Amino acid sequence: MLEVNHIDTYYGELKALWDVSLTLDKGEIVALIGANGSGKSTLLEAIAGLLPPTTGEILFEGVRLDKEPSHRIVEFGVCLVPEDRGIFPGMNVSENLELGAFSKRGRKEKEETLHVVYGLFPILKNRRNQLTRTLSGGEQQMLAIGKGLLSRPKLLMLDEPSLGLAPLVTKNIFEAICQINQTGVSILLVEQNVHIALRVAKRAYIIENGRIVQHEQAKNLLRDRRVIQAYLGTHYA
Amino acid sequence: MPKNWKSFFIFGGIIALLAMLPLFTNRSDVLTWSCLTLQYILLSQSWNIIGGYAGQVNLGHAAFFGLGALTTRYLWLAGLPFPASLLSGAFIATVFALLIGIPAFRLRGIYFVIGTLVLAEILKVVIDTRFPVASVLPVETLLTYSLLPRYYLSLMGAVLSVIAVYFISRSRLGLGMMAIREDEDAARTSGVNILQNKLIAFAISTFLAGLAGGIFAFYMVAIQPGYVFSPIWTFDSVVIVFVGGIGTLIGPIIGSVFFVLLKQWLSLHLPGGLHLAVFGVLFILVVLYMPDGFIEAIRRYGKMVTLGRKPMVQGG
Amino acid sequence: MMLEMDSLSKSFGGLMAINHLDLDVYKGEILGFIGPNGSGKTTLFNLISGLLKPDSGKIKLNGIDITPLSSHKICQMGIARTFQLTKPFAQMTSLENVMVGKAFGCTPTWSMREAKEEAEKILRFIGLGEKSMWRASALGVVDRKKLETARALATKPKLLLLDEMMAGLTPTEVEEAMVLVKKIRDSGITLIVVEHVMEAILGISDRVVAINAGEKIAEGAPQDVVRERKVIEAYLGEEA
Amino acid sequence: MVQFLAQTFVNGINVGALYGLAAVGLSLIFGVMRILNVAHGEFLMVGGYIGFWLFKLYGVDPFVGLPLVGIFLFLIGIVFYKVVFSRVAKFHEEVKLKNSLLIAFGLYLIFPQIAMVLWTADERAISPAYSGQAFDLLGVRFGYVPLAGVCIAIIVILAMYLFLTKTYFGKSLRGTAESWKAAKLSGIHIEWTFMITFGLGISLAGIAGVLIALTQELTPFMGMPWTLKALIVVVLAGMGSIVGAFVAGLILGIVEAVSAIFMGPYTIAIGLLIFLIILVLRPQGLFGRA
Repeated sequence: MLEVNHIDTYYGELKALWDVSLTLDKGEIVALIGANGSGKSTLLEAIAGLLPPTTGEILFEGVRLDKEPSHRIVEFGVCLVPEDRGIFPGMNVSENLELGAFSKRGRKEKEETLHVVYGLFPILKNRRNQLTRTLSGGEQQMLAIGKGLLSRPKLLMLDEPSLGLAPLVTKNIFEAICQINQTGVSILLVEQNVHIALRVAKRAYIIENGRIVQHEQAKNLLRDRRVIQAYLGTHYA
Repeated sequence: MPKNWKSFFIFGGIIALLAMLPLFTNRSDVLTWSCLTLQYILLSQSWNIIGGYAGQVNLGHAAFFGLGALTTRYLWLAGLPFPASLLSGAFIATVFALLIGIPAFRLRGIYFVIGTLVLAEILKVVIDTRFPVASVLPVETLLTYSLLPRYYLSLMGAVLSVIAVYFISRSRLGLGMMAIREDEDAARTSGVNILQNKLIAFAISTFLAGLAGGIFAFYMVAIQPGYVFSPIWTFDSVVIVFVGGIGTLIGPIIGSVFFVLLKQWLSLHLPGGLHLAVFGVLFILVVLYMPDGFIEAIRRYGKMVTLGRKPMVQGG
Repeated sequence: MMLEMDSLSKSFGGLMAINHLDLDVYKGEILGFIGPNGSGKTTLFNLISGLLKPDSGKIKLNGIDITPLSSHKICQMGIARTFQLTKPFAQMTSLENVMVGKAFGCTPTWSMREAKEEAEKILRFIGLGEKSMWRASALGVVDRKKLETARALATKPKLLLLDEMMAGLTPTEVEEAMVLVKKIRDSGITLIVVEHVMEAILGISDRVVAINAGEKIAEGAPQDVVRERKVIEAYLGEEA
Repeated sequence: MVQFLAQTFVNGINVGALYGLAAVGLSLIFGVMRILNVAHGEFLMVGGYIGFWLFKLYGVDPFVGLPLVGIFLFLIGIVFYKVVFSRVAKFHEEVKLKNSLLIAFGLYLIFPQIAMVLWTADERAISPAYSGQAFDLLGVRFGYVPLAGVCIAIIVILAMYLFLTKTYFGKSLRGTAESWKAAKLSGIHIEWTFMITFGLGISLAGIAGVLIALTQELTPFMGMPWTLKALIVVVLAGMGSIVGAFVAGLILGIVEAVSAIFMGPYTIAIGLLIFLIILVLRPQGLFGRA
């Protein structure tokens, strides 16, 4: 469904991605694993059109995305929930969700999706008139994912959804992510919590210094000595 | 260091040439233009110190120019020797800067910009009300009025400002100022006392601005006190510095020459104030297409590889 | 004892970033500091370096209370730091960047020649000697990190705080960096090192402190700390 | 005495409503785009003169001309956005702020000169037959024209407020103001949003200009003083707050009217000084949050 072919990306004069390729099939959860600053977020931003690649191509269901602006990419059904969560702190929860459905694609089925999101995260319904800034970290992350869902994505990209959250909250979020996946939404996941990431994902890519260095079934990676050493700590071996 | 010697010779040569200019020509228009250019070099360099090197976009620069001008003018016409009046003017400007500096530097970004703009406007309003009548030179001074001392004074002012900026840019003070401009947190945690550094930069900048005002007050036959506080003085300095190249030694010089010559040339060929409008259009074009000013444009055009710049891999 | 933190607290809009933290740093050691993203590591560095003021609690350097001091004073007393997201003086050359540290730091100087010589020495030490005339904006991520460290070293600190210096480095580069950190320690500087790269933390630290949600959850020898269940859960994710 | 104070108060509100209206456009543009348009007052002047032309040349009643000026200035705003400001809007925050200031300086050089050519330096005003008429209420004089000005200002600002809080498009403007990145990722077309915002802001300036022309005089050099007033109001209110800007405008108007009793010609300076003090003590504005 998603095909990233040999892309290079620059931040100003700095090259952030080197010849990166990646594929994702319909209904899959794929994880991207790598150290801080290795280019995981950059890759998601490239796909979402925030930082278009200078070379290579990005295909989604056969359509070239790499020349499209961000707001058009949303219309194709590709949605990014960025690391800073991409919500509007000074607006209330229901306004945030409404803006999540700003695209033509999302607006058509706004009411039904809203229903689904409130079913997934009931707390959001209780807080719908509250300013986003006053929500807890976990609630903000739920809102971020909910807002993403309102654009009716076929592919949802999540950047560090567990960032700064307590373990229990993280668990809830990931349960929700699995539920979302079961409704047929494909998921591209960037996650520092390698354990969880590899548990929910089917396949994973390991990225180092802007290059994909390994690509494997998730369950194999969990057994891979090298990965364990680099990302889980040597004591695990 | 041969490279430095070369620059010194060029600089000295230019000063010598400028000093001899009145020997070659007595055309008053040439002298007037030169006078203006030199005064603008002084004024824009003074803004360059606080705005270009220390990175504080001070839009209240006219206040210090005006204070210098007004103080100098009134003390001078009251009978104080001119040099003493001039220094007093610059001194008053500096004192005022230090007074308002501490609260002003509490403001960041956009608020500093607006705060300084409003501060100058307050002074303008007060001065307009307090001194509504233009100050005209007395007849005896008018009779002996000569452009020549004004020209040499302007030259001295301009040279002083260039020397000041040269030494600042190579001193500990300048290093601290630039560090503040680039990143206050990093500067702070590297030991730079932000407030102290900004205040010193502000003091030097406003002293030179006051000097520029004083020289202008000496140069003009009639002065409307409110006029020297007009935001136009700030805008002119900012425009010159940006067009020439902000935070560089040469930028304001190039900017001033370009500014005065183009303005004069346009005013000769266009009716009324339209030359200002054309100048505005040109300025906008420069901002849009040469965002780093002439200096950077020339540098980039001249050679793709310069100090500390990797050759560009990509076109953009 | 070099640095003492006594019941330090800091909250942001109700969220406790640092919660009554007690922490001691001993002279001459490398203290590894670990914890998941958002656990308060960077906040702690901001508190120590004076960029943030604690809501309560004290920080003492060699017995002197530095809590009320402003950042530049703290730096001049001998604490230098780097930033996780590097903050180079972008439009200045590498040399000038490092000169700032020398000219204003713990052993300030008015002589630009002295600052320049010292800066050149440090740049060579850190491996940026050839790029001393490059503008910082033209440096790559790795070089920026080196520059950041060089600038901090130039202030002649007694205590150096390194914030994720090795993030995003290749394994070889990490090894180089580890050697470098040890060299810095051998020159008599005490270090607090925040790192995500486990190998590095285990390889260089004399002692490790783990925090989560602003609270200290473990402290001790590196090998012991990473075996504690609380740390594993917090840092590496719960094995549910 | 009470009557005198009440009259002062009313006069203050009459002027303050215009301050508020002038500030709302500036605040909107800054809030959404982070562009500080210090040429805002120049557009206000253009609006005033267009209203003056409509009245003088075609006999269009200024209150009928108001929507026409609004639409015309909206189009001018869009043209200016497309030609100059769109290039600046793409830069990073700091560069954007700096360059938007510089461009506005350029406009500040251009506009008064062109206005001099088109309308001369003479003071102009829109003075329909009914201007100057008034009614008394409890001994306080209410001019019909200033009163209408206050009402229109309130209506326009209320409409603006409803647009921003109740309509989908308005919400997307607020979203863009909060975070353009999040807005982009929600499928909002930023370029389009910016263009409409700029047009709306300029349109508001134009409407304020016509109302000003009804009660005060127009000159080619009125732009900068009005920009300053608008800036003051915006900062007092806190950047980007629409209703706050209107309230702050009223406050400034009343403070000026009251201090005029004691301070005479120094009134403006006092208003500015109060502003500076508030700015230093509370940089986030009276109604803004820290």
